[in-house]
Amino acid sequence: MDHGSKEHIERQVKVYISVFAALAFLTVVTVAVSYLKLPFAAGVAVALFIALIKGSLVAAFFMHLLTEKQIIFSILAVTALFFAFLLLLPAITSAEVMSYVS
Amino acid sequence: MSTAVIRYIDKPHPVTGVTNAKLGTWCFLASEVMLFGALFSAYVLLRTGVSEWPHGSQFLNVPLATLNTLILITSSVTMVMSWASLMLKQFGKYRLYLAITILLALAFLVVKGFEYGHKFEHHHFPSTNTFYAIYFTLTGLHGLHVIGGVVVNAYFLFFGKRMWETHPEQFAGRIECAGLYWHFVDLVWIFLFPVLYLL
Amino acid sequence: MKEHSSHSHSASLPFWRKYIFSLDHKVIGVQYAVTGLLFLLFGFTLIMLIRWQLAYPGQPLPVIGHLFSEKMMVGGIMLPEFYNQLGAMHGTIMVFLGVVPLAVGGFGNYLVPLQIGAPDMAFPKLNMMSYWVYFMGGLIMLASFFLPEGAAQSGWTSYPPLANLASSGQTFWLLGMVFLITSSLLGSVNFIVTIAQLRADGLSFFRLPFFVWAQFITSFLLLLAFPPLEAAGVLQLMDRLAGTSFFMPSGLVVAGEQLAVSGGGNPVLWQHLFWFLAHPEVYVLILPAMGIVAEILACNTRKPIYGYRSMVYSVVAIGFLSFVVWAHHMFLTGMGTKMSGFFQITTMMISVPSVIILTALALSLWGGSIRFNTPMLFAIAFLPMFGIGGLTGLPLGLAASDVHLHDTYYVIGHFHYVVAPGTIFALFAGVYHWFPKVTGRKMSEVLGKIHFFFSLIFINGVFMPMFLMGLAGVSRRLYDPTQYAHAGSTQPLNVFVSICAWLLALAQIPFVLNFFGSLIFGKKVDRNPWEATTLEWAAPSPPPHGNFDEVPAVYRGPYEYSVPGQARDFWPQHMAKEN
Amino acid sequence: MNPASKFYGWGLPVDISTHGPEIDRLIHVLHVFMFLLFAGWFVFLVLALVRFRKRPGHAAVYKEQHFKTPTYVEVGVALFEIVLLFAFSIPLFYRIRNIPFPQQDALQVRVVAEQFAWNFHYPGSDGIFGQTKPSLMSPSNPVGLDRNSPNAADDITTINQLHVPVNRPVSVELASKDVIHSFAIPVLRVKQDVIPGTPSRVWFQAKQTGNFEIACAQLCGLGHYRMRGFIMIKTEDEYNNWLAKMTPVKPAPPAPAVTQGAT
Repeated sequence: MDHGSKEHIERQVKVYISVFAALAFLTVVTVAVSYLKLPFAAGVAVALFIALIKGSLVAAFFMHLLTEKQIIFSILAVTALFFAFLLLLPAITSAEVMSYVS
Repeated sequence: MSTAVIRYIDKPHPVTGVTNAKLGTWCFLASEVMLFGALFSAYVLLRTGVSEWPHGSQFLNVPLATLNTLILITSSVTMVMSWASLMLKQFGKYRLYLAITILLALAFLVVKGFEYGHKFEHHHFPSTNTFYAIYFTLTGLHGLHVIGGVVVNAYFLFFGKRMWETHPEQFAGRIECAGLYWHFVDLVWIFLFPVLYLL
Repeated sequence: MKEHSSHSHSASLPFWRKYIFSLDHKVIGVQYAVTGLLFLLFGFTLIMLIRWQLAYPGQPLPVIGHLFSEKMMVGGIMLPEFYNQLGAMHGTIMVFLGVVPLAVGGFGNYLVPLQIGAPDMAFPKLNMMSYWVYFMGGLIMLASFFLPEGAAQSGWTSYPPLANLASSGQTFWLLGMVFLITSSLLGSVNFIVTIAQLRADGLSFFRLPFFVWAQFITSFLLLLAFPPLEAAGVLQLMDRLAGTSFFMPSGLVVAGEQLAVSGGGNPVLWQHLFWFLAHPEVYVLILPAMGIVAEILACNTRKPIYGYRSMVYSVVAIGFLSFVVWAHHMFLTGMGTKMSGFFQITTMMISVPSVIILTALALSLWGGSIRFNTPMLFAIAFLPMFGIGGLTGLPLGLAASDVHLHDTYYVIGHFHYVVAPGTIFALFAGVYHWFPKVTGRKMSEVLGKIHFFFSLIFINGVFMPMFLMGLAGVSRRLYDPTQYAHAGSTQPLNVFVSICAWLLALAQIPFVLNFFGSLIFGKKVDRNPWEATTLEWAAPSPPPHGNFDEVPAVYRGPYEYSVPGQARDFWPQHMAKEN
Repeated sequence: MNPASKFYGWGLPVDISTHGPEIDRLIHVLHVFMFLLFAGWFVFLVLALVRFRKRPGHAAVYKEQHFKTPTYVEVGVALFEIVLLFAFSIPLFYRIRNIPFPQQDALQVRVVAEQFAWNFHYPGSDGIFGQTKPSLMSPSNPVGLDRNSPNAADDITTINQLHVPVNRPVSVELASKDVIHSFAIPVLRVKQDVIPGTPSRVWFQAKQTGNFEIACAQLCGLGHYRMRGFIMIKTEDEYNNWLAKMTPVKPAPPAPAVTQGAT
């Protein structure tokens, strides 16, 4: 249990500051990219990719997911799976539209 | 009545390695993922269902939203610093960081309020079109989550001292959980910002 | 802020802290169960009124007809508005205010901590809050009947645009649902943490009673499937209150007027979000019932249940699969053939673990020494009744036969077999089985058996004819079926169903008498009247605050009955040595 | 006017469509299967209950017994389900959803559902639909047909009466003005949700003449129970006569409503 030790926390604080800097930088990047007027698909891909990196940083460091316990991961894995099922929903609907058009 | 003690309130469970509160918070966040996931999915469905969809930046104020993103990211850092201060047994610093977190959250809400006000002035309401409908619903729901975070954090700011003195470990655990929630609110915004404003 | 200290001086708590705003999981469990039972009764009464209209359309309801307001019945004759309200609220109340609170809130709350040897739920305050949030949701639903235009009337499924255009009762329905969903979410967090963290020493996951497993999976379903409905509820509220068009397409013309909305929405979106919850919800209704039946079968056959592990794996598999079958409710929305193929396959897949569980339960009888007491009778009846419910799901789960049967009485027969003689019978079994634990008194066997046999006969009389009506193509939710020739030809069945339904209502009188009578006159019992093995029977009846005299530890699996070499035919989980 | 009730009874109504026998066969196969499975299982249940009832001198067996038969039955059920899926349901649903003949051979009809009536729109002799607009919808023009648009002059509209020729495929395009309805013709084994904003399509071919019912299968409001339409299946000659009678000579008043379409 060195997660609670003084040295560990002090080291962590430095990490938090670096993560903050990265997040701020990525925010600026994503706004800048949006002014480039990329093609739609590329724009979506880049924006979501950056958001994914930012989100991962927050989850990994601020929410301590990097050092989290197995049980938390299990719950999140299940959630991620069901979240993927949720995304079937727009997929189905566009398939419906397709089937009508064809 | 020694049997009446609920275990693992302050100490982690030897097998799972987490406290009750932490596991509970993560479960709650899992359900929040599904809530925002469903709304996100609804957004994709509605957007792909029509041929024309406005580009967010045409209607929305990107600089203000960028500012808000930075505010929220900063508040996330101060939140985690506040927890770290508790772990270092620096209660004063904890209070300072937590207060800053709350102020930043309020600043976020004020900026959001300006954005909303501006929209209303130009007669842009949720009923105007599907784009505004989804914009107001998603940001509104996120705003409610911010308000919820402010209430929780304010409670710990003003009423936390006694518990810190009697049950320091349990209290640090609670701040960690409040932090988890707050970071989640930040995380949601990190996705909302590009999706609504930049695409 | 110290939850655990509240127990130690519980004896000195004032009445309202001890019995009303109680933190004790047992009191909360009883609150849930009693409220749930009352809502079941209320929802049942609503359908009794509907059965009059269906059997004798357009004829005044005798005796009580004139007691209703002009907006409900005119001269005792039910109005279509009121008919639709009764239908919508019957479904909503039975599912969300009756069965789930009774099965999960009531049985789950009372039994899970006891069965895992915990003093209480992990978060007692959250537990109390989830009950009161549920209570508020229930009040909102009930209050909606007193609105000028009455309660929600767009079916329990609340499909837009109809629901968007409906009167203010629909807004109340949505608000009520938001409360109920919130309550379920709080509850499910509590269950997951309690089961994951607070099991007694030695109680590994594969030593858990099957009921606890069922509650565990149920909690995950509630936790992850309810939020999409909450999202849908928020979107429909926005549509109704803020004038958005999430579920309103462009170009709607209602009653000859073009609708003044922006349009651009999609009504099918609601159906997706709704069924994303509502199919897992079916398993929320059935899994706790299976859990109860497993407990009672093991206890009354005096032998371990057959294939405990495969049952556990099946219940986990059901949990996963239940999230990918929702669109089988929507085969006729114009879904493409590829997608419908996908959902037909998943639907057939989910039948496999259900069949495994049902088979295992039935095989558990083989080699037993079966005691036919009232809880056991209900539990046994659950098996064929749920079997019929499950089997009749087949023609509905296959898109081709669904073309004819979709939205007919066949569907009503199918899910009522699952939920009424299925789940509700299991819940009755649970009430009879655990009543001695909760009150310290046994319920009357004579009244119990009268209740059982008449219920079993009449409930089949109610739902069996519905399959014939469904095959005849009679649509659901018809205010006056005689308007159609094809529905009119089955009208004698409707009369028969209604008479059976009213007799079924009469058959519940012995239960009510038994329930209240046994509170006072029931035979007093000590802590283990059924000679069962699981931990709840190690606690006194009724268990005090903190549940156990001493912290229990667990030494073996949940169903060690008739172990060779043992003096007695049951070997409780908490007994260190031979008994 | 009332369709002869000899077509309807307790159980499946008479089927007069070309695709219906397949649906009926699936339903029959399923019910025989369900009955056999349930009966076998029920016999087992009763046997077990009698044989293992508690009585003096009888004790329960602790040792877990291993049964082969249930496993075989379960595997058998699973295999049977696979057969049902891939041999019956999925291909059949595919045929029902996709029109198995050239579109131009079929009679084209549009259905515009509203609370609580079925409006039918025929393209007329040119086989091409005129334009419709929501803004033109009125009680006298329920489908919102723009008579001035090209191809609209010979269009025919009716309320609650669908006239079709026998032995000819009919392709029905479904739309709704207001809420979700469901277009159901029990004797033709036809049912399809009618969702506003999302047009859908259904086809059938009748084998027999006669008048039958069209029902709404999805709760659509207070009048859901009386949203009854009729399908009149005629011989080719009768149908052509009807068509000729109905075809407007010049930009004509809308077709007279035969049944009252209460709104």
